[in-house]
Amino acid sequence: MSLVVRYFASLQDLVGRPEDELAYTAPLTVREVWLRANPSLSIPPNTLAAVNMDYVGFDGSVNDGDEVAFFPPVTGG
Amino acid sequence: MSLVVRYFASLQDLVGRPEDELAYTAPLTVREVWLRANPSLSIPPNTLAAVNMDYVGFDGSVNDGDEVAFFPPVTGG
Amino acid sequence: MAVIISPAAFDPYQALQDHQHAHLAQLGSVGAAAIFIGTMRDFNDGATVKGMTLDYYPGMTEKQLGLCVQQAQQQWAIIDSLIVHRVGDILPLDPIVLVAVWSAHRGDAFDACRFIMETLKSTAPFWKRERLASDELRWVEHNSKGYGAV
Amino acid sequence: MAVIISPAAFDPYQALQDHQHAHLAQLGSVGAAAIFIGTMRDFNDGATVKGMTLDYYPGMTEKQLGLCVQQAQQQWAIIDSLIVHRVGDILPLDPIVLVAVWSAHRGDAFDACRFIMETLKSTAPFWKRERLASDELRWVEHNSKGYGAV
Repeated sequence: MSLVVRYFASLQDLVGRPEDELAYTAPLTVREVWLRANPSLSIPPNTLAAVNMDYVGFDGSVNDGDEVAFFPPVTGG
Repeated sequence: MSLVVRYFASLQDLVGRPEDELAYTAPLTVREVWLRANPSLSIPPNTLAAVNMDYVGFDGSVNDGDEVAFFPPVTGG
Repeated sequence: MAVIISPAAFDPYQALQDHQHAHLAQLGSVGAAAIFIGTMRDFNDGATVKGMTLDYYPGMTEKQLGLCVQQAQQQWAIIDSLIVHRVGDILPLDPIVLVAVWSAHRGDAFDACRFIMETLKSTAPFWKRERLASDELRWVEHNSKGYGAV
Repeated sequence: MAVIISPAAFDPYQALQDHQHAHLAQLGSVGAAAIFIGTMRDFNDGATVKGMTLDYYPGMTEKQLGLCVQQAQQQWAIIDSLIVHRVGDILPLDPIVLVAVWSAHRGDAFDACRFIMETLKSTAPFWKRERLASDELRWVEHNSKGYGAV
């Protein structure tokens, strides 16, 4: 199974890349997706997460083919 | 001493004229101004009063040369 | 802080553009504008309305509108404001009133715009007389609270 | 219920005029429009700002803006709405965001416009990066509550 993991704004600067392709076998939570993709980097405070463009908590689970995104607080408007 | 008394909107229709000139000698309240100008007509409910274009209560007093106005609830906007 | 009472039909977006160009074009401190436009509907209080005449009290209307703005300025940080209000004969779909408030921040703009609009509706001496489909004339007796359901 | 995300500068009054002419020109049921325009200031958080880049998440941004409108429709009687939001490179005094709500009654228009604006600010994935007078780039870290004093 595989996921796309995307990073936006200051979080993209922090991880140093816009996205990852992540292959996995056992079910993962959103938090575990981050840990797999960034094993040496803890999740910055106030980070938001989305799965398939809907907001989710870090304990939410992901499915094969999902797009998981991490980004800082939004500042539009 | 004298006053101008003005009527607007449905109140102008009711009294049948746009304004009165009122001569008087002793101090008057706004309510007494109405009674002098319209002795046979009680003040319709919800009538508003202004003296010199500021809202006043019916117990407010008037001075020589004042413009007193009576009108129904406002419906602008 | 302009107040315009006008017997002529007006395009609110044109009025806003003109005011902005004349007074706010170089103002980098403006972060927010909150605007309200009231338009004549073709239906009111259970009847089709063909037209409307808006009476006012020249002098007092301007004074009360000025007070609305002053009271708003005492409560919120306003950079500029514009009020335009039609009087005279009005047709359905015509704009009746425009209230705009410019501020550094959105909270001030939103609150002040709404305050001015509500205060205008309860204190500015305007009176509407509707011409119904039957050609009957009817004074509008009071303003609504502003919600469809109330 | 239009949502436009645009890398091009826009005139909010022109956008309103165009939308009104295209969608609302014959609609006698509209009694109220509440509009908010957010503009780029030349000063923020203690520093002069020369410019700004607005990033977004294509797809999610549109989805979340659609949800803002849907949630507003569930709470208030909305006839139509328009959201325009800039992305990309922005200069001081440029309009950033436009939110407009048309309704029969003013309470619905005011409440829904403000709700959409606040919900947009807290949920729509846009991120501002400011270019300061020193040419330093700085991510804006969070949105304010919208009042000058807070």
